[in-house]
Amino acid sequence: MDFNLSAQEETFRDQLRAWLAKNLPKDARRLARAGEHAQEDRVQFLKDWAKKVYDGGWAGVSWPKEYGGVGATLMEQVIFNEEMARAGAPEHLNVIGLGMTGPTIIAHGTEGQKKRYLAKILSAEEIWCQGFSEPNAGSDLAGLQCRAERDGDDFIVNGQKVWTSLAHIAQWCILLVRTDSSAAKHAGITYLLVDMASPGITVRPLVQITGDAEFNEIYFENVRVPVANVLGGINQGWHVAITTLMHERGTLAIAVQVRFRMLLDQLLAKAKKVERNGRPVTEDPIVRQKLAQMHIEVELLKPNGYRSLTKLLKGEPGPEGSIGKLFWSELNQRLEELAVEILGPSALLQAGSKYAEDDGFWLYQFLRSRGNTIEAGTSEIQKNIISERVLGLPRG
Amino acid sequence: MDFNLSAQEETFRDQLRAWLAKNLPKDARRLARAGEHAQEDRVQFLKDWAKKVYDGGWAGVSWPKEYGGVGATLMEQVIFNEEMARAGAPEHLNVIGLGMTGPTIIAHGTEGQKKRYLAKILSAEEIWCQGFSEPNAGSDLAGLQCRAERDGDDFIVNGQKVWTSLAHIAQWCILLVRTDSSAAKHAGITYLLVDMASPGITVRPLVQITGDAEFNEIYFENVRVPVANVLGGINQGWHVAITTLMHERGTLAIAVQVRFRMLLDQLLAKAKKVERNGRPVTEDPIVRQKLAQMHIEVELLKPNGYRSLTKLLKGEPGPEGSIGKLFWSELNQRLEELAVEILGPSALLQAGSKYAEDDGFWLYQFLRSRGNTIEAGTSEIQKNIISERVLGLPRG
Amino acid sequence: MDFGFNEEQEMLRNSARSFFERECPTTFVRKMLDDPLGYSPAMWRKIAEMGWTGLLYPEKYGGLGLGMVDLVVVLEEMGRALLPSPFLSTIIEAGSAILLGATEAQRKRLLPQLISGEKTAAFALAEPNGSLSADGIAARAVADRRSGGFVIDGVKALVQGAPGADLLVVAARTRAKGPAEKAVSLFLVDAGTPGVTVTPLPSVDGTRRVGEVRLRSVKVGKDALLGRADAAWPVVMKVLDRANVALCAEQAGLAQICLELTVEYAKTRVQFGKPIGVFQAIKHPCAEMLLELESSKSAVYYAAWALDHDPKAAPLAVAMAKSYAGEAGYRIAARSIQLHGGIGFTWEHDLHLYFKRAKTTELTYGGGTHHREQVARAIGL
Amino acid sequence: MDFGFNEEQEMLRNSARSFFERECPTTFVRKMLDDPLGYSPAMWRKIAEMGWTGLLYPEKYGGLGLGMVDLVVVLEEMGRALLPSPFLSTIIEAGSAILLGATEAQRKRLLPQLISGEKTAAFALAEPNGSLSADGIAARAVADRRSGGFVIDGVKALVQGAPGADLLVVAARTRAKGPAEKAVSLFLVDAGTPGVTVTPLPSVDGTRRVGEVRLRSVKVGKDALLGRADAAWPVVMKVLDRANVALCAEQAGLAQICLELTVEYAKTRVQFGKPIGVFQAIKHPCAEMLLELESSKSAVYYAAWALDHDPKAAPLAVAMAKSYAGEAGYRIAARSIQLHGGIGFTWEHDLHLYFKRAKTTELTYGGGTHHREQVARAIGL
Repeated sequence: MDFNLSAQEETFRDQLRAWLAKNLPKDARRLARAGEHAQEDRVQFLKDWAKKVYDGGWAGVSWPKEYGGVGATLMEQVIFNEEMARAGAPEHLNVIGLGMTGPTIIAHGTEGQKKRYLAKILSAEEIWCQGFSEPNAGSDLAGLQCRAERDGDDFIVNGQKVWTSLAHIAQWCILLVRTDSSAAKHAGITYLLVDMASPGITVRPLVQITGDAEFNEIYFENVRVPVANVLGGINQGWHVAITTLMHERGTLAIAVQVRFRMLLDQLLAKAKKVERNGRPVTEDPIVRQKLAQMHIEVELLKPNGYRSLTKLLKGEPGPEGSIGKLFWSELNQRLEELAVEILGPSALLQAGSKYAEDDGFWLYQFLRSRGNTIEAGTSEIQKNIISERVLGLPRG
Repeated sequence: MDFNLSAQEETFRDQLRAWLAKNLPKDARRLARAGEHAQEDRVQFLKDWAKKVYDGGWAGVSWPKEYGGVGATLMEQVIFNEEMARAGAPEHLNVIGLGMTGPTIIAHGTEGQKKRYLAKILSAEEIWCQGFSEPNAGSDLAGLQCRAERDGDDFIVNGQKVWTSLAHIAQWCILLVRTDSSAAKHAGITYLLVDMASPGITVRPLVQITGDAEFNEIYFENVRVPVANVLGGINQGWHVAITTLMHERGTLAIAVQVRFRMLLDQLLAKAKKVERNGRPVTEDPIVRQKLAQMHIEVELLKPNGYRSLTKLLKGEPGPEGSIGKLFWSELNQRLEELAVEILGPSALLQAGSKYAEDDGFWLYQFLRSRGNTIEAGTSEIQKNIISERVLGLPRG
Repeated sequence: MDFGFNEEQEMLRNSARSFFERECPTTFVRKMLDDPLGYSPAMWRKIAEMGWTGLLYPEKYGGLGLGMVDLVVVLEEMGRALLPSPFLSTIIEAGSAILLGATEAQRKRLLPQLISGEKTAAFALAEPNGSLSADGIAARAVADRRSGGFVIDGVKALVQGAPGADLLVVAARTRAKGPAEKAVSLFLVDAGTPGVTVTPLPSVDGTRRVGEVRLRSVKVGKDALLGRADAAWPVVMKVLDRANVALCAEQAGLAQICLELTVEYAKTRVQFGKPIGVFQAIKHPCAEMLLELESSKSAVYYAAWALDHDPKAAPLAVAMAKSYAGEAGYRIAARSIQLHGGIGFTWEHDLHLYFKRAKTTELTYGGGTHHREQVARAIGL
Repeated sequence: MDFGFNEEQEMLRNSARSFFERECPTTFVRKMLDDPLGYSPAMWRKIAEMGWTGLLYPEKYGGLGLGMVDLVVVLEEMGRALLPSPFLSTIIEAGSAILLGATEAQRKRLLPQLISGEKTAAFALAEPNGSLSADGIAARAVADRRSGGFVIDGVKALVQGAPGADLLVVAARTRAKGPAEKAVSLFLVDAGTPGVTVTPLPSVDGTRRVGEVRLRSVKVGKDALLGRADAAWPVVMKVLDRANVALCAEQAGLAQICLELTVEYAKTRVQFGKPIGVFQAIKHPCAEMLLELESSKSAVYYAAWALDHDPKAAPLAVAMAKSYAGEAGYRIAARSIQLHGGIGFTWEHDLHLYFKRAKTTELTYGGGTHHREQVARAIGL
């Protein structure tokens, strides 16, 4: 057990820091923030940034060299994620390509698929979106109804998907479809790689509680997808999808800790400036207890994540990722609620309003956090997974 | 809506207070406490006290006059329960007879059964115990296996019951048995009134977390029970049992509020004397928040109970009683945990130990409270009942 | 003792329920979100015609002479309907300040105007420091010897219903020395008076508007003083008590519909081949929500009753109600979103409207921690 | 970076697990509940023979020269086994005080006796006021000019392992003036010294005994002073840090077996025709318990590592671990009882033993609130 970096890891970190100091645009945080300016400018900025990271030799730290990756250790991948977050570097635009498509193709793709898709994910030349959920298949993902019928060398896809982030700018989509409706629920599903430029695809933005449209609905009407674009075998899609979901809940969650650390630091700094009844609110023992508890939980995310990473290092990510997802999503809600509590009613004023706290930043965070325990598998589903697949309790 | 007593209710209360001032023994609280002195002396004291209440004309406030009751309103019954608790009068020894057997016989008994049993419940001449739960039928009460086979004018009972309080001193038992094993689970159950002196009954005390043996196991070996002792019809027992359970969770729970009020007052008084780091612990804003929250919840028990009582006044107690049971049992655990937190590690010292707080009183309460969310239907079962029978959600 | 509503109150509830279902569906509420004023003056007149604006006021001012318990019934329905209206600011706050603190002449002049819906008003109390104690009042009113009136200077923030209000009831310090509780007066200031600027403060809850009120050397006459000088703080406290009970009653109504929507959804939404209501992960939270909802109602009803019949017990009862029902209502709204899953997180679904109003209500005039501390004081800690 | 245990540590865990399963089943623990001493001296010698008493100590004193991270492995198993033993008092507390605060001569004389199991010891710090700060030390030691030694007077309460201990390490004020942190010394007092009275204080957790230590004009020699005079408080703080990490490690092991027992029960207990583990009312709490258990372990491992490798970070890491793992362990034990239903509430079932030890551990050397305040200070609030 060693919570310090090894010499090699330190070198990796220092080199990355040096590169970031030279290459990260000063106004990156502003340019990357949603709603601040035209959507197209933001996307272009993020694409340029991703390309810069790729050209700098930093993209896909743990991916094999032959497909455009760095070929470094998973631990170095984590250090990379941490350092990028700490430096305030924007999230990679191709978050689904990087966190889900890539690892799934590496695990289940043919050599041809690996060569075709992986490098372009890293360079953000091709942005990916995820077509898993449907209006009637949310928590019960395997109950999906979007269907694909074989027609020669193609599948013809009809149906609807929902909650697909990035669909409006994506070139490609990982899509789950039902290819055998006579088979058992989990057995008739196929995992397709779909070109978003295919005729018959309509994308409709979905406005959420924050007023933003982060997600989309996608409609498929007789969309042709070559059989060559099946990932992992016809009717084998559920097994392949599990890899994607595990990566979503496992690897992606690790970078999250740094963001919460920074968010909490921001709250601590803000709280020190807030007065209540003429005294700094941070002198209030009740507030101190709550902030201390936040500090503890945010800090624990890190060894928690690292300890499941130890299992990850030995192979595929397992259902333990659900513990991390459950923890951080619930934690973030408490953190944002605490921020609103400390800042008081002015925290509820909208961006642009006089007296709004940090121009509505905390309000946005507070509202957005409600989605955390729903997206990428609700807390209820995570608890099912933890109890059944980690603890071995019987299925209902 | 009127939270004050009516003139009639005030008169009732004043008369009761006057009677109590004259008749309640000064050392009642000490004499009634478990563990303080010989079990037999305690039981005799409680029997005498119950008789005194009966002779004074106060037993069975809301029960019909013709069966020995007072024939007053349910509201007066509640006032009676409150006043008795407030005066520190011991709980009626025949708590099961009074709270469960009686109301169930009133609802489902024959005229002969009413005449035979009711008055003797009130006078505590005949103490009752409850044989419902079994080792393999806890939350799944209807899964009970204790069986009764018809033999002429008798049933012959074989099986085991558990969690029967008072079994060691009871003359009678309300017993659920399976009389038709071919019928659906709920349809083959019969409700019997069983004489505890019948040959073949063995009572074994069951020691619990507190070290006390409040409960018992009962073993039935070829115990003969006359068919005349069926309450509410052969194979109709489940329906009858529901009446008992509703009364357990409804009417009985109302008196509970006063006990918590007194317990909280005791804690508030105690807390004012506790110092931490040289200052009264009640000056600590964190402790103040927690005690205030307790005050709020304890006070809300009362209008909560009264409001479901309003429904009770219109007929049978309904599943709303589960809300009260869930509330008070969880609240008591928090209350006792708070007491231990405020008093610190010395609260964990046993009765008789130097430095023990109030001679182990809070420790006993703390340990005993763990049973509250299990006995008389676990919190999980209460939530099932509330969601299915009050809110109308579908059964699983 | 009697813990239910009487027949008249049940009728009142029924008529309010059907009125708001007809006049204020959420499609209407959404329209009002984009409205500059934030509510419909036409509907406000209808509400006044229903008599609800006058429920609490003696008949001689044009009211019905009923009490808070009766009003709670209507307020629950308003919360359930997410009603955008100046009811809280005009009727509960400014109106109560006038009823409880003004001279009889002022009452006779102003209350009928508010009750009839002719004029709206706002209670300009809190300042940018957010304090709810008398110490927090920095606005000051200085006697103007020449006119016999006053000159008021100060800034009020997060004033309920300020945008669009005709009349402002402004709290200001009138004595520089001595305890703040004996140095505050209330003034009746026409919103059009020179030196008064009202700026809307767009908030997450678009169904109830708040604003900033700036007063720069605002000259008012002698008769602008509401009641007696320096004696307004006890009136302010009573106004806040009424406002908090009103907020809680609305919160209970709002929580009730959230739970109803959730139960309904759980009965019909099918996942894993079953309505999700069969799963304990849905069932048990619903049971807990009901427990908290029922307890909220108990707290609110008792506080309303105490305001009507037991004034000494009222401040504690109000603090209990606000801390409990304020937080519980928010939790119920938040859990409703969770139990709805993705759809509950969309703009399209109404749940976010309840959620946003519930959080705002929780924090308005003191959150749970503030009111629990009031409870602690009231019980002698 | 490396967040797992190495091979040696895994072997250590396996050997501890099988040792305690063999030597310390709960039938044995229950026997010890009625034992006047509360543990078995024979087993204590076996534990010493296993080398665990010396894990933390340099080889020159008869130890193995390993660290807290290694010891945590054994401590988790001790918690899991509910081991009744003087490990905490003798090895973690008194031993650490000697290692960290004593002169080399004292270390050489005493540590081998403790490590070998020859003698047991207790750390007599806290007093009836329950304070954990230097201000709370009212016991005083006065220099005795004639003998060159000291005379000690005072009362220590809730002293871990005091009943039956051979040696007492007593904290006492040696300067009447100045900051308390610079006025406390530690003394080595033989339990048999005239004037020393040890009274057992029966507690809800019978697996770890505490006692009162009274010192009435207790005369000790010059060499009874542990290390330097007036300089012991920093040593005391470090001893408490180690004790808290040890308590948390035991708590994590205890919580782990509670969860295991619950999962096992849920798989086999049938109600409504199914194992209860299929119900989300059972499943979901189990998932939450696992989350809290894993987080507890993270907190404990990091704190132990910090004690070994990052002393500056250690106090914060320890406060985090104690507040989190202390409370979480109690919650897990309490929920285990709930999920077992009636059987979990019986004396016959072992759960109440874990429950009682968990609550005791939570409150020993500061509960969650105390340690969260330490966290707040450490992060600059």
